[in-house]
Order: sequence, then structure tokens, then C-alpha cells
Amino acid sequence: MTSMSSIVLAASEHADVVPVAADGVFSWMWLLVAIPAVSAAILLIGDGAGDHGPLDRFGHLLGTAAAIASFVVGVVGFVALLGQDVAERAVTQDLWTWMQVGGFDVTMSVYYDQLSALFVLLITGVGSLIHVYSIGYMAHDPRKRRFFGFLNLFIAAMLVLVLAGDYLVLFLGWEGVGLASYLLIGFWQEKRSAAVAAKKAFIVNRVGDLGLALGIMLMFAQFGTTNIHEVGLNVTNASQSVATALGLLLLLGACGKSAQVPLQSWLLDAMEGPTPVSALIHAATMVTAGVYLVVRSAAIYDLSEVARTAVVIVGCVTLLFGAWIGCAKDDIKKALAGSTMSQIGYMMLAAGLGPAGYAFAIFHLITHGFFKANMFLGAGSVMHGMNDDVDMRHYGALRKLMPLTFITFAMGYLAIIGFPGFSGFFSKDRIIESAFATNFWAGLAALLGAGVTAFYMTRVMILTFFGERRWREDVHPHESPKIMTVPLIVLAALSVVGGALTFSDWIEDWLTPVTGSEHHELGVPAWVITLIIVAVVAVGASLAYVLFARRDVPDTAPQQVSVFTRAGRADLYGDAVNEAVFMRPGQYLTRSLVYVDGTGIDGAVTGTAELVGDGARGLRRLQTGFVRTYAAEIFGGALVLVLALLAVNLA
Amino acid sequence: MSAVSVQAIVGAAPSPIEAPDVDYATISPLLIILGAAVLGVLVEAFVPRAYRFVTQIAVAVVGVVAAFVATVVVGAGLDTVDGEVTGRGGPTAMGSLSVDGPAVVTWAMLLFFGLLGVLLFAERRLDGGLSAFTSQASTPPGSADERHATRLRIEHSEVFPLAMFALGGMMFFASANDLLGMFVALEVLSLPLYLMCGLARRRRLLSQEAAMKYFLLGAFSSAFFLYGIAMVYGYAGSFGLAEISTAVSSQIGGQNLLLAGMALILVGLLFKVAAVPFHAWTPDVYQGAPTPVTAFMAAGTKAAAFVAMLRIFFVAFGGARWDWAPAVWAIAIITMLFGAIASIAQTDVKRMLAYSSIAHAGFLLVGMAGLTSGDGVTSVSAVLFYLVAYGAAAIGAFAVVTLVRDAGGETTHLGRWAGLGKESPVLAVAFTIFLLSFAGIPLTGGFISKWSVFAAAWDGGAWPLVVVGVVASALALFFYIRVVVLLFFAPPQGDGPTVAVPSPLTWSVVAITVAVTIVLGVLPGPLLDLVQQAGAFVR
Amino acid sequence: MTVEPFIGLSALLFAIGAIGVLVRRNAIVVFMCVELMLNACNLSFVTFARAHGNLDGQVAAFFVMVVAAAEVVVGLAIIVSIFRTRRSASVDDASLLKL
Amino acid sequence: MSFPWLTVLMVVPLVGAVLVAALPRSRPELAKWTALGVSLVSLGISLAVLAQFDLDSGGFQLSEQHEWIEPLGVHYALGVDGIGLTLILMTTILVPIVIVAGWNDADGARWSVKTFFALMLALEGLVIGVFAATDVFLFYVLFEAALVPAYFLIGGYGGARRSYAALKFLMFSLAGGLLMLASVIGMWVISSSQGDPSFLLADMKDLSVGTVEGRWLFLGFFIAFAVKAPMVPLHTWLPDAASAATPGTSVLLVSVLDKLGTFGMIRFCLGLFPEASEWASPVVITLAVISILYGALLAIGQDHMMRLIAFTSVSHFGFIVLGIFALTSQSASGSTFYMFNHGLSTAALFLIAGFLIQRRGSARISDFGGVQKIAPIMAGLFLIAGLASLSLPGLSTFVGEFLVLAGTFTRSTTAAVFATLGIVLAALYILLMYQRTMTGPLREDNRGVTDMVPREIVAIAPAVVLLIGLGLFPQPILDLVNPAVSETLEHVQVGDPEPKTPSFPIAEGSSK
Repeated sequence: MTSMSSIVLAASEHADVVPVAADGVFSWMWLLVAIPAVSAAILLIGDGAGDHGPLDRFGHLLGTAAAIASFVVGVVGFVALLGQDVAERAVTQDLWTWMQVGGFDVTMSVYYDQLSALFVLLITGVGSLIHVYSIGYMAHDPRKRRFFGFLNLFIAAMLVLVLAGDYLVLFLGWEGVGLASYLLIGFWQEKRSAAVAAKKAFIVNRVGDLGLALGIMLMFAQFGTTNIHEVGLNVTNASQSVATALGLLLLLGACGKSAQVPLQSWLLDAMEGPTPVSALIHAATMVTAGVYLVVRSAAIYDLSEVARTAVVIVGCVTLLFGAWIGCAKDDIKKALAGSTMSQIGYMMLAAGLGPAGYAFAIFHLITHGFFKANMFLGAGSVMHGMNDDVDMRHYGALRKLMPLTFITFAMGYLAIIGFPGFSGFFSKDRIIESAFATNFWAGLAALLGAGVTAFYMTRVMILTFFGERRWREDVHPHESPKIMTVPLIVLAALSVVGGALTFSDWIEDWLTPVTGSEHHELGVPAWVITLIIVAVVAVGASLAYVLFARRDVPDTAPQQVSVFTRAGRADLYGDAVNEAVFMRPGQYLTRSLVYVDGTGIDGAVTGTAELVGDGARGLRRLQTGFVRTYAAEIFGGALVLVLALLAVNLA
Repeated sequence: MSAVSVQAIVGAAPSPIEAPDVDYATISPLLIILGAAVLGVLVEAFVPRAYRFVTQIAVAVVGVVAAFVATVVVGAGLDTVDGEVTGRGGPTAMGSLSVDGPAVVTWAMLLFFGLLGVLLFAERRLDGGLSAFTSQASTPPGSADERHATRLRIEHSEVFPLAMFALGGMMFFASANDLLGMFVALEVLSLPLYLMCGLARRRRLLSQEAAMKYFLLGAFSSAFFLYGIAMVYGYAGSFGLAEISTAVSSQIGGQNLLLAGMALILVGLLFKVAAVPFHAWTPDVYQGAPTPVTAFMAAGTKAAAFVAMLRIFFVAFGGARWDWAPAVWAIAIITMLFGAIASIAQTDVKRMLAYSSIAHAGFLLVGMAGLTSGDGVTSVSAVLFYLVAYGAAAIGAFAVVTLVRDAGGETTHLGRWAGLGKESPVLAVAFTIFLLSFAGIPLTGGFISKWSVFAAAWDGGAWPLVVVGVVASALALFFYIRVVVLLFFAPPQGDGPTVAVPSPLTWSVVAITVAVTIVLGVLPGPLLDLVQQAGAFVR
Repeated sequence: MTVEPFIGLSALLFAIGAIGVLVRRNAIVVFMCVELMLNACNLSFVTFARAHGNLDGQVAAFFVMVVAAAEVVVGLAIIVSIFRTRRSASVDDASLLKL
Repeated sequence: MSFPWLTVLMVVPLVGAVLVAALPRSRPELAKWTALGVSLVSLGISLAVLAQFDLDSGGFQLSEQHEWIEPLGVHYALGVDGIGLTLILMTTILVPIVIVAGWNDADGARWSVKTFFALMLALEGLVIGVFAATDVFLFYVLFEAALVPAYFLIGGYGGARRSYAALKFLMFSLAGGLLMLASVIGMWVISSSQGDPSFLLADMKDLSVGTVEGRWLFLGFFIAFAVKAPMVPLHTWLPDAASAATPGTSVLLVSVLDKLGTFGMIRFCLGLFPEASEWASPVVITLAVISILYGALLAIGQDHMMRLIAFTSVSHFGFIVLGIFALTSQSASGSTFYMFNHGLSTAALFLIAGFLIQRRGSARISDFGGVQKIAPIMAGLFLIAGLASLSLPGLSTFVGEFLVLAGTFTRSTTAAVFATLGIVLAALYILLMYQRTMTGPLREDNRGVTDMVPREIVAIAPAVVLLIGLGLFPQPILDLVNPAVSETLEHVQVGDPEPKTPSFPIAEGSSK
């Protein structure tokens, strides 16, 4: 008895979370997934009806309605959860047994707690807005219906991911979003670049999934279960090395999904997809799944210093890496993509700080979801007006012609660089603080990142909306239709006020039961750090102003540039490395294996056959047709036989 | 007229000659067949030419059927004996014959083959109303006399009595209980065959050459056989298998005589069963001889010779098993591999079948490595079953060969067989079934027979032989399958093979052999029972 | 008087016969060599019969002669028919069947 | 003796085959419909069998037993356990699909249309017999007999090099079969040395086989099955056969016939030679992992669509064998489930690829491009089939694959890790093929490609539905398989490894 109680104590604070069986509203949470899933099925099977059925006229409405409906359910659930008292905010519902063999038992269960609730709101909320936006953006695409089908599919899969009560179910959603992302990146399949980008995304993600899958297997081998909650409990009994291994394997998975170094290379290519996709999947939601995974697995990371440190390092490297790329790109979407990488780097960094940082990771994740979605949609709106030209060097002075887009984009801009009072300010500030509190170098990296962020975002801002016009002749910029601007406005508003989540530490307290919490004391008072941050941001921004607002921007990217720029334009040679280390040797390997299979293994078989054939022809020649030869054979045989038998006796 | 009686005469000088007592009922099958043969000779002499052929057929068929019935009766009447080995029946006719289980089964088998053979001999519709045999063997090929004889539609109905003599010899061979008897039987079965080989109507040069080769080599090998007998006699002082076995197990000294004798006897027998290196005659003779004769010979000679071999080596030389077994093992291995490999390069159907018969001799020798007695699968039962299955398939296969013809008679070049599947699916399927049986594919008699010889050998501790056997079968498979591919998939050469429409005689042979092959594969139970009930040799 | 000389002689005859079969071309001669081998056997039969003091061997000799006679009939028939065809009794000329 | 369900199930297709073969050559349509009818009837019967199968009482059910060859102790004995029944269902489901999909494959072939469908039915009947045989001799006989129709299907209706492929296929299988024959004989000799010989699986399980000879005999069986399976390095017949045969034939070959190998491993290698199986498992596991990676890498290197799919199967069979010889309930059940689903997914891949090749007149991937634009349905279904082949979660193949891997992980982490690399390679070969054929700008010479016609959709739909349905609800089949698997493993006397970490006491009211 004593031993057991001691184990209880040993377990970190997650141990006292006790999921309660779902009832009332919560027993309907599965609708969150079901609605978009069914809608997706309808829209995609609609294919059978050919491309001119009624679905093609109203399909997009159905898809949007599904997203909104599921958002409503999410809100209801969230309100209900607020109603619960803290001890009962982890609700679980077993739907059916997915697979059960021997001791291996995986249940399709909904696990709805504070963390999932926030994600549900983010996914369905931003998701709905982007559905609405897409109605306008994709208005003229012949395969519109399928597009909304894929979007719904994504929403459903993403919700499976965040509502999963079991790591394997999470993996189901995990690969589901991967599939959706594959389909949407390659939505314009007739563009070879799009198809290639889609394939690349899927395969790089698979490499990450390798880690996740192995992690799940290790859980089963160690604990005999893959239920997230039970793993969380059992891991406290596991050895240090097991926890570390799990942590690193999960991190590999996270890197894949969240485009963290070293698996970052796919994200920039992923911009081949339609802009709403980039906003929803590759900015707001899917790419943050890695952060979700780490936070969800807090119990594991709490037990392994090594794993946490790895997370921090990945975060720091990526946030600088992404920022660097962001500075060098002229393609507005790629610039934003770089920034996404870097922002997720922040989240990872925060998550790597352990209980001190989890909450802030999620906080930044949400605010980033708002302002980055906002900016991507803004970029989409710009492209919409510029005949889908993505080169910022062909923009300029758009603020007059696209006022709404400009305003909303500006809100997002201020938020991301962390202008005081805007959402990004609070979330990023928290992260940098706790980074400093934990490790000076991590803090420094984060701080530096903030400055660079300010620099490249200001650059984007200036190149796009200020300066003089550098448009092509046939381009007639115009503001986008309401259907597109309304979502922009909403998101802009959220980007501004999103910071409110942290007032009176609401979000920290809200998440504490899930993530635990602890507070490292800084050497200096918090406001000092804040001042430093603001100062650094100001420097970055003004530097950009000096470089891009004062001089006029060359229409084509100059070639005589610093190695830094060149490296940045080449995505810091990520692809080059992949090609040199994996692709070329791989191709060589397969080619040589094909050869070996043909000549070696199959050759051995056919070779034996030929050998026998030759032997046969040889023997055939013995049959000379001369009776005396035959007689000789008989005589010889007889002789040998006699001698052999005699030899037996004489021996 | 046997050794024992001779001794009796000399032993007590004054005493009157006592008549040898012979149980004629027991050996009636033998007598009936030989009787039919003699009758056949008389028919040749006295029946007018017009009716001769038919009469001969009648005599032969009636003789064979009667003999078969007699055999069944005799077999039913055999009484079980429990000596050191369990068996039934035993020596008769003053110990010169041993009418025991295996002997009776073999008789039945041989008579069955004989009947099928006769039916094939009697086929006259394939070649413009003439049989497969030359009109006058005495006339040189292509000579005016030959054409004249053909025009007169003269026919060699002697083949029937010859066949009967050969058949009688085979039956005698399989049941002879002393070496001298065996030698005589060997010659009685061989001499008619030598002649029959030379009687082909078409391609007479080849036919005559085959006859000569077979004759010279046969005589040559039987000389070895005889010399072996002489040495064994020198060792044991008697021809009786029983006496020899007692000598082998009890007597000291003179081993070399025994060993050399065994070796030479083995040579003679291995020649008959076409085992390497005494096989060389087989392809040439099988190809040159008239196909019906080849069929009869292939099935009959092998059966008789194998049973005789088992009898000598199990009964007489059983005591010296570990002296001869290794040699037999070695020869079995060589033969299996040689037959399997050599057949691959063949382009002539009849030669191909000849090589396959060599390979089968090897598998049968594997069967010799089994246990001599017991209630499971013994050597005897395995070999007997194998002989039935193989014989039926072989006769069937050669029967098919007689039907695939072109202007020059039978066309035996494999290339010309391409596309037979389209020309005559039934025939092609039948031939395929025989080939599959040779290859030992399940649900054919060949499978069960291979299975039982391997099982017997493994039981006798000769699993290495089984392994080699399996490898050899795999090699042989390659060839048989290639022929099947040829029959069904290869594009026919020119206008493809033509299939002559035979009389019911040949059809019935094909039908019967197919049926037997399938039944032995699907329901081998009864025959397996029979051969196992037959028990061991009784001396 | 021991049997060895007789056996030796018979073995010699047998060997001569066998070698003859291998070296001679004329079918008739080849056949005669076979006959020689058979007679070698006869010699040893008779010898052993004496040695063992029973008549079996001697009787055997008679059987062998009869058989040999039969063989001659068959053999000559075949050889003659071939000779009439080819105008040659050489066993090497008859080698159409091969491979 | 109750109603002989299994005999009927086995005989109906065979009789159907004879019936179809007897139809007039001049009425091909009639033959097609008859064949379809027969295959549907046998599907119905198999479902009836399923309905009678009692999940709770394990062991062999619906057993029949009659003396066949009394002197040898051979019986005509049938019976199904969960494993056999699952595979029988797979067979009866696939054959109608193949018939509908291959409706016109035999038109204009050198051989008559009716024979084509007759052979298919014959194959179905024999294979069902193999899955149901509980007598080793009967198993062997049917195992070999099943080759004959397959051989003629390849050689009679394939494309170029068909007779070479057919011969190669037959030679490999028969050679393997002969080795098995040697082992069967060995078993018989042992059995007869220990009393009356009997080939009944139940009796042979109880024989006391010496360790050494047991291992040799095991080898005989295993090699025969490894040829069928096919495992590297005995796989070279498969790509040739698959590329030469018609798509339908390839399906029957890879999805159905090859399962005899893996099925035999569970039923006979583990069943008859538990000790030897455990002894051999390290080597076999290594070979399996090699097959997984080797097959995948070669698939990546192929330009011929059918060859590519064939090599993916080599890789998948690696997983199946791995699961069997990892000797854990998860991996073994996973393998059986995998067999079922691999049947479906590979069938879909082969058939759709077949439609594509038939329309374009070329099987070279490099001859395609942008087909998605003009044949969206085909592209969609092809993608689903491909995703199933790379076992995407949510599709049934994933369940099997993950169970195999998880089970293996508990037994041999190294093997599991290397095997898991396979999932990345799988993504590569499938998506490369999809990208090169379906996406990108439409090539001029592909304009002729039309989208799938209703018949083809009807043929593929069931497979796709099952793949998705069983992906989310695999438990019904797993319930069918589990008891049989656990019985087998008990016979081998290996238990699943315990979780390595002591489990934390779980508080009241928790989720499970």
C-alpha cells in the first residue's frame, strides 16, 4: 500500500487528472468529427455524378455549413466545459473498440479536455472563416466541390487528432491531415510543381511518422497500452532512458508535421497549394500539430531532461532558420511560410521549457493561428487582385486600392512583430521571458528571432503596400469581394484582441490541469525584458524601413547579394542536403538493386537451367548410335560393378 | 525339368523314375498363355490367310483373358504362410516356380499389359487398313517384293504368337524360383521381342537396326547374366533361390564367387530394366521398334525384370544385402539423374519416352532400398504399384504416339507435335495426363507410385536416395512441362500435326490407360491394399 | 585336381568373347563371340557341377545350348534381313538411330 | 454427419467450372454470366458458413472426415478455423470482383473465353479446398493441383512472354512442392513408425518428432511456402508472371494463390513443427525484413506498372511472414488480417492499373501523365488503392501492418525498426507511380484514355468499401482470427512478452 502511494507521489501532477465519462453535451462531441466527415464523403463521392451535378453548384455551401456546424458544436462544448468544475474538465467517451488483439486494445474514444477544447475552437473557428473565404477565392475553379470536400476531410482529420484519447487514434488523425494536406497542396495537379510538392510533403511527413509510429510501438512494448492517459500514468514508472527514447521519437514526428529542422524542407514547396490551404493547414492548424503532440505528451517530457533540451534546440534552430529564409524570399507566400516555420519554432521552444512553457506554447499557437491565417488570407486577397502574381517586387502602393486588405494585413503585421498591445506581443513576450528564465542562450535566440521577425515582416509590408507601384501592365489591382474580406476583418480583430486570453493568467490556469505549471524566477523584473524586446523589435523594423522604404526596389531580384541572402533564397540548402544525402544514393541503390535482381538472383535461376540444358546436350552425344559403343558401356559397367562388389569384400 | 528332379534321378540309382508332381492348376495361367502361343503357331500354319489375322487376334485375346481369369482364381486361392516373412502361396512344380503373392500380382499386371498390347497390335485402321507390321519381313525395304506383298495385303500375324511367347516368358521370369529357370525365361521373353522390333511397316531400316542392336546387346548382356549364374552356382552348388539364400547366410568362404556372380546377374537384369550404364539400347530400340511393340515392351519387360530382380536379390541374396545395396543405391542415383537430364535435350517423342523410362528405372531402384517385408509400404508393394501405374501410362503414351501421323506414318518429332492441343484437345489432354503421371503430379498414378517408393526407401533408412529422387523429379519436371507447353501454347509448325482416326481398339486402350492413371491417383486404396496383401516373396 | 584352371580358362574364353564383341565389326562374328561367351559359361557350369558333385550344372549346360540354338535362329534371321537390305553385315553401318 | 458445408463450398466452383467449360464456344456472354453467377453463389455459401461459425468455441468447425486412402492413412478431411475462414472469405469475395473486372480480358485471346472463366472457377474451388484441408496429404494434393489452372490462366491468356512466365511460375512452385513432398513423406514415415499412419493434422501435431529431423522437415515445408509467398530470394517468378498475365489472373495469383504460402506457414510450419519454427524464427525474421526493404526498393526502381505492383507485394508478404514468425498474438493476428486486406488492396491496384494499361496500350509508367484530368474517377480509386497499399491509417491495411509491427517490436525491436522503414519506401513507390501516371500536364498521347465505365466501377467499389470499412471497424474479422491464432501460439508454446514497465495503479472511473 505504502509503495503504491509512493508511486502516486512520484507521478507528476497529471496523475491527479481523472477523466470522467461523458454525459449530456459531452456525449455529442463525436459530432465535431462526424459532421465534416460525412460532408466530405458526400462531396467526394459526388464525383460519381460527373462534374455538373447539383453538388457542383451547392457543394461549397454544404462544406462551409458543415465547418460552421462543427464550430457551433465546439462552442457549445467549450461553454459546457467552462460550466464543469475544474476536477471534471477532462471528459472521455469510448465510441467503439478499434482493434483488440491479446493485450493490445485500442478504443476509438473522444478525449475532450481544456487543451482539446481550445484546439477545437481554433480549428473549427478559423476553419469556418477560411471556408467562407474560399467560396470567393475558388469561385471560378471547376473542381470547387472537390476542394471543399478536401477541406472538410482536413477539418475532420484534424479534430480526430486533437480529440484522440489514444496515441494510435491520434496517429489516425495525424496521417489523415497529412493526406488532406497532400491532396490540397496538389490540388492543381496539372501543375507538375504542385504534384511534386504534394508528394514531397507527404514523404517528408512519413519520415516524421516513422518516429511517431515507433514511439507508439515502444509505448505498447513498455506499458501494454497506447491510451494517452494511461501512458501518462505508467511512464512515471518507466526508466529514464525509456522516457528519453519516447520523447525523441515523438519529437521526430513533431518535426515532420511542424516543419521543424531537419524536416522543414517541405513547407516552402507546400505553398504551391491554393492560398486558403496555406492559411488553414500550413499556417494556422496542421503545422502546429507537432506542438500539440509535445504538449499532449507533457507527462513524458517532464521525465526526460534530454528530450526537453532536444525540443528546445530544435525550436531555437528553426525559429532562426525560418526567420532567415523569411528575410530572403521575394515570393510573398514563401516569406510568410518562412515566418510560420520560425513562429512554430517559438512554440517548440516554449514547449521544450516544460511546465513553465507549455501554456505559452499553446497561447502563441492560438494567437499565431489568428494573425498568420489573417496574413495569408490577406496575401491571397492581394494575389487575387494581382492576377495571382506572388512576387512582392511586382507589388507596391497597394494600400490605396486594397484598403480593407491593407488594414487587416497591418493588424496581423503588428501582431506578429509583437507591437505592444497586440496579441503577438503578449504571447511572444511570455515565451522569451520564460526562455531567459530557463536558459540564457535560448532566450537570446528567441530575442534575436523577434528582431529578425520585425525586419522581414516590415519588408513584406513595405514591398506590398507602400513605395511606388511596380505592377505589370495588364494588372488592375482591386479590392476583393465581401465574401473574402469579411473573414479578413474577423481574423484581424482576433489578432488584435487575442492577447486577452492571458489577462489574469487565464490561459495558464485553464491549462494547468493538463500541462502542470511552474514559474522560474528571472534575475531581473519582467518589465525589463519586455523593454528590451520592444527595443529589439523597433531596431529590426526601422532597419527594414531604411533598407526598403528609402531606396527604390529593383524589379527583379539582384544577383550580387550577400551569402546570407543567397543562402536564404536557397532555403539554406535544405533541399540540396536532402538530395545529396538521401535522394542520389537512394536512386543509385535502387538502380543497382534492380540490376542485381535481374542478373544476380534471377540469373542464378536461369543459369542453372542453362547448365542443366548443356549437360543434357552433352549426355545426348554419348548416344553415338554405334552398337559397339553401347556394348563397351555395358562391358565397362559390368567391370566396374564386379570390381566394386569385390572391393567391398577385399577391403 | 529342374535341379531337384535331376538330383532325385542320380541319387537313388535303381529306384524307378518318379514322375515329378506338378500342381497344374496353380500354374495354369502360364500354361494357358504358352498354349495360346503354340496354338497361334498352328493357326499360322493351317488357317487360310484371309481369316488368319482375325483368328490370331481371337486366340490371343481369349488366351490372355482366360489366363487373367485363371490368375484371379489362383490368387484368390493362395493360402497365407507365416515364415520368417509373412506371405502367401509358395513354391510349386518341384520348387522351380514360386507362385506367391507378388508373382500372381505380377502375372495379372503382365496379362493386363499384354491385353492392351494385343489391342494395339490389332489396330488396322491407321495405315490404310493395314497393321503397323510389315507385310513380309523377309523382303528388303523399298524392294519390288515388298510393294508386291503390300499390294496383296499380306500381313504378319506372327506377331500375336510371338507376343504370347514373350508374355509367357515374362510371367515365367517373374515367378521362376531358380536361376536356371530365370535364364530360360529371360530368353523366352527376349527372343520374340528381338524379332517383333524388326517388323515395322514404315521406316523399316530403323526398325531392323533396332532389332539388331537389341538382339546383339541383349545376347551380350544375357551372357553376363549367365556367367553370373554360373558363379553363383559355383558358390552355392545349386540354382534354387532357397538353397542359395541358405548358403549365403550360412556358408563361409568363396565370397568372391558370390560377389562376382551377384554383380554379373545384376548386370543382366539392369540391362533389361534399362538402368544406367546398361541403358544405351533403350532410346534406339524404343524409337526404331513399331510403336505398339515399344508400348508392350516398355511396360512388360520392365515389370517382369524388376520383379525377378527383387526376387533374386531379396530371396537368394537377401543375406548379402549390405554387399549389393550400395551398388544399387549408386546405380539408382546415376540412373535417375541421367534419365532426367538426358531427356531434356530430346526432340523425338519416342526417344523422350525412352529416357523417361530410364529415369523411372532409377526411381524403381530407389524402391529397392526399402524393407523386404512388413505391413507398411515395403519395397515389393511399392515397386509393384509403381510398375502398374508406370506401365499403364507408358502404354497409353505410346498409343497416343501411334495416332499422331503425317504422310510418312507416325510423326514423332516433337516440333511437329506443337499445337496438338488445338488439333485434337482430347488426345492432347490424354497425353498431358500421362506426362503428368510420369512427372508424379498429384491425382495421377505416378504421384502415388513415386510417393510409395520414396516412402519405402525412407522407411528403409535410405533418405539420401529420397532427396536425390526429389531433385531428379524436379529436373524431369522441367522437361515434361516443356512438352505440355509445346502441346498447348506453341504455335503449330506449318499445317500442324494431323491426328488419324483410329478404330475403337486404340481408343479403348487410350481410354483404359487414362482411366487407370487417374483412378490410381485418386483412389489408389484398393490397389495399395492388394499389393500390400500380396506380402513378401515366398521361397 | 582343382577347379581353378577350368574356371580360369572359362574366364579367359568369356573375356575373349566379350572383347571380340567390342572390337569386331561383322555382325556374324560379333554374334559368334557372344556364342563363345555362352560356351565359356557352359565350361564353368560343368566344372562346378563336378566340383559340387551334382548334375545341376551339366543339365544347365544343355539348357544353355538349346537357348543358344534358339538365339542363333533369331539372330541370323535379323542379321540376314539387314544384310539383304544394306548389302553389308557391318554393325557400324547400322547407326541411323542415335542422339 | 451434418450438412457438408465445406465440401459444397469447395465443389460448387469446381462444378461451375465444368459447367462453364461445357458451354458452347459460340456464346461467350453466356459463359461470363454463368461464371459470375457461380462465383456469387459460392460467395453466398461462404457467408452461410460464416454465419454458422461459432466465434466462442475455437478449434476447427464444420469438420468433415472420411477415409480416403486407407492404407496410407489419408483422409478426406475438411474444417475451418478463423484463419482458414478469413482467407476463404477473401477468395470468395475476390473472384466475383475479378470476373467482373476481367469481363473482356479473354476476348480475342488464343483460347476460348469460356475456358478462361472455367479456369478461374476451378482455381477458386481448389484454393478453398486448400484453406479448408485438415489432412496434410489432402492439403498437399490440392496445393499442387491449384497450380494447374493458374498455369493455364497465365500461359493461355497472358501477353508477350506468357509461356515463359507460366513455365517459370510452374517450375518454381513445383520444385518447392517437391521439397515439401519429401517432408510429407518424412512425416508419414514417422507417423507410421509410431502406430497406424495418419495424415490428419490433429494426429500429426501429436507426433513426437526428433529435434534435428523436425528441423529438416520444417525446412521442406518452409521453402515450398517461401516460394509461394514469395520471399526474397525466391521471388523472381512473380514479377514475370504478374507482368505477363492478365490483370485478373495477376490478382488471383498474388492475392489468392500466394496466400497459400503464408497460410501454410501458420497452419503447418507452426502447427507441425513448433520447436523448429521457434528455432528458425530469427533467420526467417531477417529474411522477412530483407524482403520488405528489398521489395520496396525494387518497386521504386520499376517502370513497368505490373512489375512495380508485384514488387510491392513482395514487400507486403515480407510483413506478413514477419508477423507470423514474430510469434506474438498481435503480429500473427495482424498477419492474417494483413493477408485479407492485402488481397483487396492489391486486387484494386492490379485491376485499375489493368484498366489504365488496356486503354493506353502500354504498361510503362513513363508513357503516362496527367490522366487525372480526363479520368478523375479512375485517378481517385487508383489513389485510394495506392494509399491502402502504403497502409494509410483509416484503411484496413494499416490495422494489419501496425499489429504486425507492434507485435514484432515486443519480440525484436531491431527487426521492427528496420521493417518500419518500409512505410517510408511504400509512400515513395506509390506516390511516385501516382504522380507520374495521373498528375502533371496531360500528355497528348494519353488523350485516348477514357474514364472507368460503370462495370469497372462496380467491380472495384466493393474492394474500396471493404478497405475503408474494415479500416475503422476491423474488430469483426479480428474476433474471427484471434482464437485460432492464440491456439496456434499455445501449440508453439510461446506467450506474448509482458509489458516491460510495471503498470501504474489506475484510479477509479478512468477511461478504461
